[in-house]
Amino acid sequence: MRLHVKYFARLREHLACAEEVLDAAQGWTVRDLLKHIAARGEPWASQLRDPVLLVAVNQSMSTLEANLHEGDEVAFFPPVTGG
Amino acid sequence: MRLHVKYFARLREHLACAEEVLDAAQGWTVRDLLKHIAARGEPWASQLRDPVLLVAVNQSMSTLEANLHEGDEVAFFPPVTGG
Amino acid sequence: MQDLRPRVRIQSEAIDMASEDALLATAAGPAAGARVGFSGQVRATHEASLEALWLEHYPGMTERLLLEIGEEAQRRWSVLAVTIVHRVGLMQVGDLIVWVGVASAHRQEALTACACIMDRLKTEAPFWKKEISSAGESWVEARASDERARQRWVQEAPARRPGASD
Amino acid sequence: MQDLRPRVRIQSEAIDMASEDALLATAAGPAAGARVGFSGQVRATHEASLEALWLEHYPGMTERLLLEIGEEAQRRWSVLAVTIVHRVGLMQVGDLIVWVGVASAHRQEALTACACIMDRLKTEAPFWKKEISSAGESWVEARASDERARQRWVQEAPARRPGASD
Repeated sequence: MRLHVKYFARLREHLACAEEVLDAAQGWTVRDLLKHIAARGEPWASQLRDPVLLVAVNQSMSTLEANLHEGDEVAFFPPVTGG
Repeated sequence: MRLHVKYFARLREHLACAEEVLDAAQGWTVRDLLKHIAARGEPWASQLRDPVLLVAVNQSMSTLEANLHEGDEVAFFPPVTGG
Repeated sequence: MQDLRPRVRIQSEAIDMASEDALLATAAGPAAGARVGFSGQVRATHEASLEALWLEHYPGMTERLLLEIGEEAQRRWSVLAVTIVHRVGLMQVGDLIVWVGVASAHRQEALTACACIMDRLKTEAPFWKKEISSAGESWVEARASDERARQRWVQEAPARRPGASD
Repeated sequence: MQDLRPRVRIQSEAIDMASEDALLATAAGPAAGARVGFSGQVRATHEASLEALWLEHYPGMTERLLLEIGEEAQRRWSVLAVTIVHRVGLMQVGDLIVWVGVASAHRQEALTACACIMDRLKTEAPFWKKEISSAGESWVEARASDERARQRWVQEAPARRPGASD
């Protein structure tokens, strides 16, 4: 299944990547996706291991246990600092 | 001693009096002044007996026990409703 | 900057909120990250069709009391600048009666100081409203909920000795 | 009137507070006795001379989340109208970053709803600030005090059953 993955702010800068499209196996959770991306080596490994990282699936906040589906938009970003 | 007495809002309307200058005896408290004015009969008596009435001496909120002095400005008014 | 006195205005002309807010921002300076503005306006009542509102005040005492309320709020929450503008005389539905502006470094101080100023203004400042409607004229009664709102701030404040004359 | 949706805007242009406030007043109608406006602006920092602020957001999710925050505040405090305008892109010291306006019949509802919206916006809406100063560029870190402020509203909310249809 195809996933649209986005990165924001500090994370986007360190990865030098704003978004990408990935092919994933059926039944993956957000945690499986995270492991898959981290396995690319640096800077991915250390950036995606950041414990304060937040994740949204289809523009709603999500946990690592959420199941992913065809066409989902998954975003990773640091704690927010607007307003 | 001379006192400047002011009445506001509902009280001013019912008394048909916005302000007056009164001669008072030395040593009077606000309560003495109030009794003196109420002794004029109606509408003064019932209007000044109103238990929610507030009093200010020289533009600061006061109690009935406060002592009055030459030239003091004494104001009587109903609870405030601004803002 | 914190030593700036509150700006207090009683006026019969319409309140120009935008220029009051600009003055507040200038007074507070570049350290002000937050600004809260409260606008109180003449609202339509359900009971009778309100045609106008008449607002009377005690000249002199009002200015003095609003300044005191503003200064105390400024000290208590270390806010950078305070503005209190109150209109008197004849007003229509939708007109601004009062505008209170507070500027501070962070948002909580400005929001709290603004709430406190309004609660004290409503219960302590010598203003009186009269409603003029199709059913006639009547002085607005004080609301018990306003007095309860004021008590929030009194209880937190240092206790005042009742001493001789309370 | 209470069914009016919150007005939510993300824009790179300067925020025109006066016209936003006028729109809010019109939307809320003549029953609105109180209006509270919160202005957050780029403030001068002491550490290094701040030259500019860069604000990035997550298009789509931001609008959706701000609408949700506004709608929940509207329901919870029965306020008449809510506006949330947030700027993104490059800003200077003194520029407005965010303006939140709330209109209600009485003042407490508007003040409380405005505080809640700002606390949630600061901790939940996907915006990120980068400070550009003489010392270089750096992403602003989240503040623990903002997270504590958010918790006030979560604890007070009615408990939600994880059950069937929530």
